[in-house]
Parts: sequence; C-alpha cells; structure tokens
Amino acid sequence: MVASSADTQDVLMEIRNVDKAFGGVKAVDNVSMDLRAGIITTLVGPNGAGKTTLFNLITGELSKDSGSIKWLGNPINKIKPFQASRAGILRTFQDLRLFNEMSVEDNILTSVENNSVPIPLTKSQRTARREKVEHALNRAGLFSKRKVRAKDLAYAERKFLSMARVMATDARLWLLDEPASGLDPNSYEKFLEILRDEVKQGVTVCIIEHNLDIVIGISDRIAFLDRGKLLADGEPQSILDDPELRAIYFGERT
Amino acid sequence: MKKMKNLFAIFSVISCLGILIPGYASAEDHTIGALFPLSGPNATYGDIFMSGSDLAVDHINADKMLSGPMSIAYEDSQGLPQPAVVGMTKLVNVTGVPYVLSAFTGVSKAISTLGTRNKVVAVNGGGVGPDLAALGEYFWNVIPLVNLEVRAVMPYLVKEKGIKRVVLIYIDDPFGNAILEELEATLKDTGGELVETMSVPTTAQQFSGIAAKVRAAKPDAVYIASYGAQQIQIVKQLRDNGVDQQLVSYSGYLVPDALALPETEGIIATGQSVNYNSEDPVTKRFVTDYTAKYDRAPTAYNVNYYNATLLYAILAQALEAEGKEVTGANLLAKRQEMGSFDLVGGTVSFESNGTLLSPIQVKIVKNGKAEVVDTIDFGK
Amino acid sequence: MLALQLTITGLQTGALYALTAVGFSLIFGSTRIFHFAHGATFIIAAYLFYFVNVSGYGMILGAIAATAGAIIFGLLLNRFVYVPIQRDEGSFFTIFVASFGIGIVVQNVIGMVFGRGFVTVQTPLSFSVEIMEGLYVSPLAWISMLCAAISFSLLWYFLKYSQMGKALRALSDNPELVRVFGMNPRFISACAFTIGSILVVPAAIISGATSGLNPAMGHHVMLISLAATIVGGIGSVAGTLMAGLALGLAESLALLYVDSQWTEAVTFAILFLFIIVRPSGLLGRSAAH
Amino acid sequence: MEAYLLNLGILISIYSILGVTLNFIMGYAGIYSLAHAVFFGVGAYAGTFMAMHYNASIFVTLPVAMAAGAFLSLILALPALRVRGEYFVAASLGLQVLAVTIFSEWKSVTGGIGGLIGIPPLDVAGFEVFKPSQFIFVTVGALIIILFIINRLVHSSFGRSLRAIRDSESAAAAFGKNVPLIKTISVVISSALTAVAGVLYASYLSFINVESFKLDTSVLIMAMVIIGGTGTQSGPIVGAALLLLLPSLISYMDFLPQTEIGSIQQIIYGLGMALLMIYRPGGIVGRKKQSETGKE
Repeated sequence: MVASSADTQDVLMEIRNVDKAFGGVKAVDNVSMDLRAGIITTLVGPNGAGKTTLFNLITGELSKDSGSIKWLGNPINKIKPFQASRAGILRTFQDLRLFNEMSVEDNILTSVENNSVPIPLTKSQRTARREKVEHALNRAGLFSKRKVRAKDLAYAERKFLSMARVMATDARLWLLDEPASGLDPNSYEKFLEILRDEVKQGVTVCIIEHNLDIVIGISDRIAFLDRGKLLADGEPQSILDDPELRAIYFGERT
Repeated sequence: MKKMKNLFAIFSVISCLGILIPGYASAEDHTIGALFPLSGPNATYGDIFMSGSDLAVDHINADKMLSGPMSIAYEDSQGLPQPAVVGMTKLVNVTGVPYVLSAFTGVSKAISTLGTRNKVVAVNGGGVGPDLAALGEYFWNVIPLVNLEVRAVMPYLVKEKGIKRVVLIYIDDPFGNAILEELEATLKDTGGELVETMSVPTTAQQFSGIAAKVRAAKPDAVYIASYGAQQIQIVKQLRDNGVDQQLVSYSGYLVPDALALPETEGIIATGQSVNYNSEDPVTKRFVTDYTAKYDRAPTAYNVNYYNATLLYAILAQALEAEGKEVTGANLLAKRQEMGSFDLVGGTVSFESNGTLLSPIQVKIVKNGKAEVVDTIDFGK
Repeated sequence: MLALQLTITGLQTGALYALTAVGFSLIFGSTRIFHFAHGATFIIAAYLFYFVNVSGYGMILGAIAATAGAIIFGLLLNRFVYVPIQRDEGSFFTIFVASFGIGIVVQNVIGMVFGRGFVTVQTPLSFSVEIMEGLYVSPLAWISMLCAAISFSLLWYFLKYSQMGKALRALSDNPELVRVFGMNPRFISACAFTIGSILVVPAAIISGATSGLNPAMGHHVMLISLAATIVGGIGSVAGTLMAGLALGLAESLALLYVDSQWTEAVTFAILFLFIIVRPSGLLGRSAAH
Repeated sequence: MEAYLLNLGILISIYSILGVTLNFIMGYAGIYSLAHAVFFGVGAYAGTFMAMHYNASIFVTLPVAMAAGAFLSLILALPALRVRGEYFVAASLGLQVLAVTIFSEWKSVTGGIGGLIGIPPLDVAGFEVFKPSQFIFVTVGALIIILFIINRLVHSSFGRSLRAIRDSESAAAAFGKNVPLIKTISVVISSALTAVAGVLYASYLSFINVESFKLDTSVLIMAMVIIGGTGTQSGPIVGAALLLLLPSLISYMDFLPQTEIGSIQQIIYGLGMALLMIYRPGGIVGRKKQSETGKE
C-alpha cells in the first residue's frame, strides 16, 4: 500500500474526549482521534477494548456519556443511526445482520434506498439504482446468487453480501466491523482487492481487524485501543513495533 | 411455479365449498329455527328451553297436526348477541325458516332486525328485558317481561318485609340495564330507596370486592340481576363475605342449579304464574308427559317454549287448512286473526304489541324449593 | 373500612396472581420460552383437584393429582412442542403461537369433559369471619397468603442455595449463559418447567374454592401473569412477585372509584403504561432495544 | 344453497381483508399484533355511527372509518416503536383488553354488549346494497382493491424497508431506514384498511356489538394468517377460507353432538396452530421448514 503522508490528509471525522460506561465499566474512555479522508484506518486491540462500542457511538446506535464527534466539520452528537447513514456514514456488523429472509438482490437494493415514505421513484432514479446494485453484485461475486435468500448463502458469501450492501451506496465513510474474519485465503485476497479499489475511488474506511497479516496489508494508519483507552494512534509500523502494545495485544500483560 | 401453487390452494378451498352444502328439508317438512345457548356459561338454560320445545314437537308429530313432520333446527347463540346474529342469518337465508324461537334479551334484540327485514317471526320465551315488547310486529313474547316482576316484588318487599334500602347488582348488558331503570322507577313509587348500584361485566366471577361494597352501603335487601352461573357465584360469594341481608332476584334465578345451592335458602324471587293444576287437556297432557319424559316437574321456561312451539303448529295448521303458504307474514296475520289460543296454563291472548300477559308470583326459597307467598295479576 | 376490606381482598387476589405469575416469569426468564399455555396448566391443575375432590377422594389426594398433572403437562409441552421448535431456532413468535394453540385445545377439552359452566370447590373455608367491626376475612384469604409466603420462601431458598437454583437465576440474568454454563440446557429447562408448573397449583386450588372455575379462565390467568411479569421486569422473580401483589391490590382497590367492569382495564392500563414508559419493569434489566 | 355460498363467500372475503391487513404488519414488518380486532371494531363503530346519524353512503362511512382506524392506530404504534417481540405482544394484548372495555362501556356510541341494531344497508352511489347476491360484489371488490394496494406496497421500496426492519432493525437503521416512521406508517395503513372490513361487516349483519371485536377475534385472525402462511400473499386468504369452512365441515358430521361443535372447531384450530408451528412454521402456503431447505 502506498502510504502517503497521512498527517496532511483532510480530516473527515473528528472524535474528541468520547466516554461511554456500561454500569461501572468504562467501555470507551476519553478517546480522541481523527479519521482522515481516503485512507484505511484500522482499530486494533484485544477483545472488549471498546472498538465496536466506538462504532456504535459514531453512528448513534449508542449515546455518548460525554465528548463530541464532528463529521465534515459539523457536530453529529445527537445523530440517529438512519441519519448517520444518510449523512454518508455506513457500517457493517460483526454478526453481519443481513436481511435474512430477503434475496441477495433485495438486501442490496434496500441498502441503496433510504426513503421512508412510500413514494414511487422516477425512471432515471430507478436506472441509476439498478446500476449500483448490479455493480455491487458483480464486485462481490454474488451476481449468480442474486435471487437466493441471504440466510441460504454460504459463510463467505454472507460476508461479501454484507460488504456489497455498503459498496452499493454512496457513503463516504465505511465502518467495517471484522469484515474479513473467518474468510479463507482466497476470499480474503478478493476482499482486500475490493477494499483497495474502493479506497482508490475515494472511500474512507475505518476497519476493526484482528488478523495481523490483514492489518499490515491494508492499514494506512492504526489506532490501538485497550480497555476503552486509545493507547496509540499513528503509522502502522510504529504501532506494530512498539513492544508494550505487542505485549498487550498478545495477552502478555504486565 | 409458486403462483401456480397458490392458485391451486385457493382452488382446492373453493372446490371444498361444493361438498359442504348442508342437507335441505323437503317442501312438506315443517322446520322452525331456535337460537338457544347450547354452550358457554348459560348452556344450562339451553337444556331447559329445549326440553319444552322438544316435548311440543313430540306431541305435534304424534297428533299429526301438520301435513309433514315438524322439526326444530337449533343454532347455538351462547346467550350472546353476535353468535345469535350469525345463527339467525343462517336460519333465515339458508335453512329458510318462517318462525324462530329466541331467548335472552340481548339475543332477541340483536336478531329482531333480521326477523323484520326478512319477515320471519321470532318468539321469545326466555328473555325478560322490557325493551322486548317494542321490537316490531314480527317479534312476539310468550313470557311476561321483567318490569312486571319488579313491579310485583317491590311493593311486597316494602310493605310486607319493611325493606327500604335496596342495593342492585346487575349484569352490564341490555337486560341488566333494563332492570336498573325499572328498579329506579318502581322504588320511587313504592317509597323505597336505591342506595347503590353495582354493575358487573358478563364474564366476572370474583365478587368479594362487590360484597365489601354491598356491606358498606348497609342495605336492607340486595337485588341480583344476572343469569346462569354468574348469579350463583354472586349469591354464594355475597353470603361467603358476610352479606346476610335479604337477597332478591327475578324469574331467571329459579333454575335447578341455583336451587341446589345452599346459599339460595331464603332468597325471594319472582316468576310467571302457571296454573299447572288447570283442568284443560293441553295443560294436563303437558304436565303428565313432561314429568314422565324428564323425571322432574316442569318450570315456566319449559311451559313457554312448549307454548311457543305449539303456537306455530296451531297457526300453521290453520293456514294449511286454508291452503295458504306457511310464511312469516301469514303466521303473523293468522295470529292477529285468531286472537286467543289454548296453550298450557289455559286460554291466552296476545297484547297488541305481541306480548302475553300472565300473573306474577312472589316466591321464597325454602329447603331448596320455591314457595309462593303472593300472586299479583296485572291483567285484571 | 371499605378500603381496608378491599386491601385484604386485594392481597388475597394478589397472592394468587403472584404465584402464577412467578411460575411464568421463572420459565420465561430462564428459558426464554413464551409459555402462553401457562394458563392451561392452571386450569388443568384446578380441574384435576376439583375432579378428585368431587369424586370423594379428598383434598390431599386432589392436591397431589393437581401437582402431578401440572408438572406432567408442563414437561410434555416442553419436550414435544417447545424443544422441537427451538431445535430449529424458531422465533419467540413461533413458540408463542404453538403455546397459544395448545392453550385453546386444553380449554376446549376441559370444557367438553367438565362442562363449560362454572364449577366450585365447596368448602366451609370460603366462609368469612368478622374479625373486627365490618371487616370480614375468610380462612381462605389467610391460606392464600400463607401458601404464597411458604412457596416463595421455598423458592427463594432453592434459587439461592441449590446448584440448579443458581443456574436458573444466572440464566434469568443473562440468557446467553446457557451456552457457557456447562449444564445440560435441556435439563435446566425441564427443571424450570417443573418448578414453574408447581407454583401454579396452590393458586389453582384456592381459586377453585373462592371464585369458582371455568375452562376459559386460563386466559385471564395468563394475561395477569404476563402483565405481572412485564411490570415486575422480565427475569426478576422478586419484581414479578411484587407486581402480582400490586396488580391484585389495584384490581380490588379500583372498586373504590369505578365499577367492576373497569378493573381489568385498570390492570392492562398499568401494563400498557409500563411498556411504553418503563419497559424494563420494576426490577428488570433493560428491555428497550 | 346459493344463499349459503353467498353468505360464506361474504364472510370469507371480509375475514380475508382482516387477514391480509394483519399479515401486512405481522408478516412483513414483524409487528405481531394481538389487537387487530380493535381496528376492525373501530372501523365498524365509526362507519355505523356515520351511517346511522349522518349518511350511509360508503363515500362517507369508509373514509371516516379509515380515518378513525388510522388515527387510533397511533396508540398501537407507540409501543411498537419502543419495544419488540414479547413486549409488543403484551402491549397489544393490553390494548385489546382496554379497547374491549371501552367498546362495552361507551354505550352512547357502541351500544355496549347490547350492540347497535338496525344498521342501514351500504349505500353505493345512491344504490342500497344489502342482498347477499349484491353484497358479495362489494366485499370481493374491496378485498381485491386492498390486495392490490398491499401488493404494490410490499413490492415497493417501502415493502423492502419493512422486511429489512423485520429481519434486523439495527441493520435497517444503519442503512438509512427511519425505523419509527416506517413502522408507524405501516401500522396506520394496515389499520385504515382493516377499518374497511369493519364497515362492511357491520352493514352486512346490520348488527354489531363488542363480542365481534374481542381478543378471540384477534386470535382467530392471527390463526388465519399463521395457518395460511405468514408473509405470503395468498396465505391469509387460504387461512380465512379454511377456518370459516371448518364449522360447516364439522356440522356436516352428524355423529358429533351439536353442542360440542364450537369446541371441536376450536380444538382443531388450536391443534392446527401448534402442529404447524412444529412442522411447518411457514404455514400452508409458506415455505417449508428451514432445516429442509438447508441451513448454514
């Protein structure tokens, strides 16, 4: 990956002093970081570090205890998930949350549409929509399975469908929650390829990932979380070489 | 492919329809309908009503009064208006009867529109709501309505028993509300006072709270207007919960289930007076055969539905003799033309509003039997 | 005085509500099975007791038969209806519908066997005694409260100290634990059904003597149990107990202000408000998604 | 014979409307309502009120009934937005019980348990329709129009949004679905169309009372949808037809005692519900059990 100097990139999202506690436990503890345009930022850290919670706070799935988040310069502290989506922030789920009873095609179609009121579309709108869906189907290699119910897909196909739902949209920021976990080597090569292509076309990605090979392969920047705290945020190499962080990551706590 | 399957499913359902057509009575058969509570908490009344109407059918067929055998198509009303309307629709549109036996105030009111619209006579021998007198000329009553019962018992209570303060527990339906109105009016006239009224929903069966409110009202007597299993529960739970005042009820209370209850002892209830000792052949035959067939003495309800059924046969016989068709309209015309009828209890005639008048008895329950203490004859 | 009388009546009713509701709550909390046929368990127990008693075998045998019947029904239902549905990861609604269907079947079978009218267990214990001026309490009221107290003490002891009790409690707190607990989940759910069904029995027997029985009352019992479970907080036995008592009291005390046809509405207005305002109930964990 | 079929046909089409409208929220939006009879009742009472006091024209009664149903359905939408699953079932049960109490007690409008008698016939553009042979055209026509509306909705983006919400509410929200708004709209549409069935029913029987709108009716409608097939187009209609034919089928069997027919019918459909859930949760028309089509 060509690592252009990340520090000079535009900041898409500004996260400042965000806190979230469940009961007495701080899941996210005073986290401040930036998500920069056009790069892949990877969130790493042991289980329970607060990575998914951070996603939930960004999209409004959970409400922050304190702190602020700005998107394209505007505060989005009270945003609701559907508004986040319409503002261009999309996410996937670790447990996928596909629309299981619906066909692959409808899964993607639904993700593209975001009107609530039943109003018919114009012809040009419909054409544009179809093109997006077909593009996503082809990229995810699901075109031949487009009529199959999501629940009847194989595991890897389900992962790709989860990606395809995001790909078909115009979102600027993708928050991907372990999108590659459990994929066989072939599939994740394909996955990396898709991801790189999309970033080239201007998408910004924030990804939660455990597999260090993938992390090294795709990251432009790494943020390291542990027990809710952001321990480090910087160039991949500097993070991965830090012996203290390695120790935490591999469970050798001191 | 899936569309085909769906079509097939719908088609198979529709084709089922063809198989399910019930059998039809042939032209000479005489079928009348009946809407009785055959299931539900009031099913006990259905048995009582049927025993009267069935005996009448036995007698009519044995006497060959009509050109063909007579039968009754029973539909289950559950004592509730809605199933009754469904049953009535079936009797009118499908079975095509000219004459329907009805029971219960709510049921009778509900079906009366269908009766009038389709010119089918409905005859009530069980419901006693005063509104039943005003349901149009196709609706007849062979039972005195409860306003008479309330008018009979209240003066008795006030004068003979020195009762002033009355509490009413009534079922929240047309019958109960009718009693409420009647009691308010009658008590004002007789110098008593309705100190508290408590309505209960038709499905209620827990009355200890009601009993507490009754005690708090400190009445001289409690009037209970409900039916079936519920009124038995009310009486039992009132007694269980320290209400020892005089209990009063109406004709609907004196059914075997209630009389069997120890708590019923001492209750005062009214009822239609039937002269079982009348020497006329109709009454004698009824009393003898009823006692033989069912091994118990007949009650007013048995008489009423026997009479209602017999009335049809008398009218239809007269119409057949004239070569007229037995339709609801002709039955009505014939009744108005004939005027009086020999039924159980003697010769009776209808009021202009289609209601029979009958004397009312005030009874008190002693040792599980209702003893007559007073008879009031409004007719004379 | 009327208020005091209604309070006592309410406590008696509430004690019985609490017993049935806690049974349901325990089953629902620990197995996540929406056991709507819990009302059917109630009428089976009640009618068995009534039948054995009327047949002249006495109350003790009646109680044994009722208990056995309730347990067997609960276990059979679990084994032959819920387990097969759960095996296919049926949604809560699939289980609910099946359970509802069974409830309808039981109600009508009982109706065909014993008649659809009311039946009452005759006992002198239902006759009230004036314990002070204008305050009447029947021995059954004391028996209801005593039964409830004893049952809940035993239940509390069981949940607190026995291995199985701890497992059930842990499951109520966190249904996900079923996978990690290391006990056979089938066995745990069978236990939950046994205990839940037993809890119904005293309420069923006492109701037979106080308000009489009819086959349709299972519905009402179930609705009250459901209301108490939710108002109390799903997964909280103590919350359900309190809610059951509170609903009984509310139903009785409502008579001070409204006619009796409104009392059921009072119960369900409380339920409706709780679901909208505080879905987690009095003592439950968070329920809103 | 003809009258019998017409009567059955009218009732089946009215109950099919109820099934189709319930299926819309239950099968597509995952809103498992046990209060469907409430909106059936609201439509019946509102339509009857207009017909008896103002104007019996269906161009008056239907819009008023639909508006009343739509407006009151917001009360059902309220818990639907807050909670799901068991909680919503309980909330809808609560609403059903409350509504029955109000239907019984608001006697000036509903007539209580005594009901409203003498409801005027349908007035379709000055033409009075009450004979079954004419009425069936109205009910079947209404069913077809409602099927058409629902079908269009289900196959539009709105229908996809509904199904998405049913399958995963959080994912639907994450993809821009305004979940509360969509749920509210679906409940409002369903209830408004349900009210149409109420108007037709009241006018056909010329009598209504609270008994037609109790929990039993909600359960019956639910059973029709489930037995026919939740989330399928023809399922609710097949279910309605089957359950309404059941009594006729049973009364054809002479050996069964007449007084037990009601019970036997209920036992059959209760058992049907339980067995279907075990062996074929998708209903008669629906898909087979998932395990047979292959799981992950």
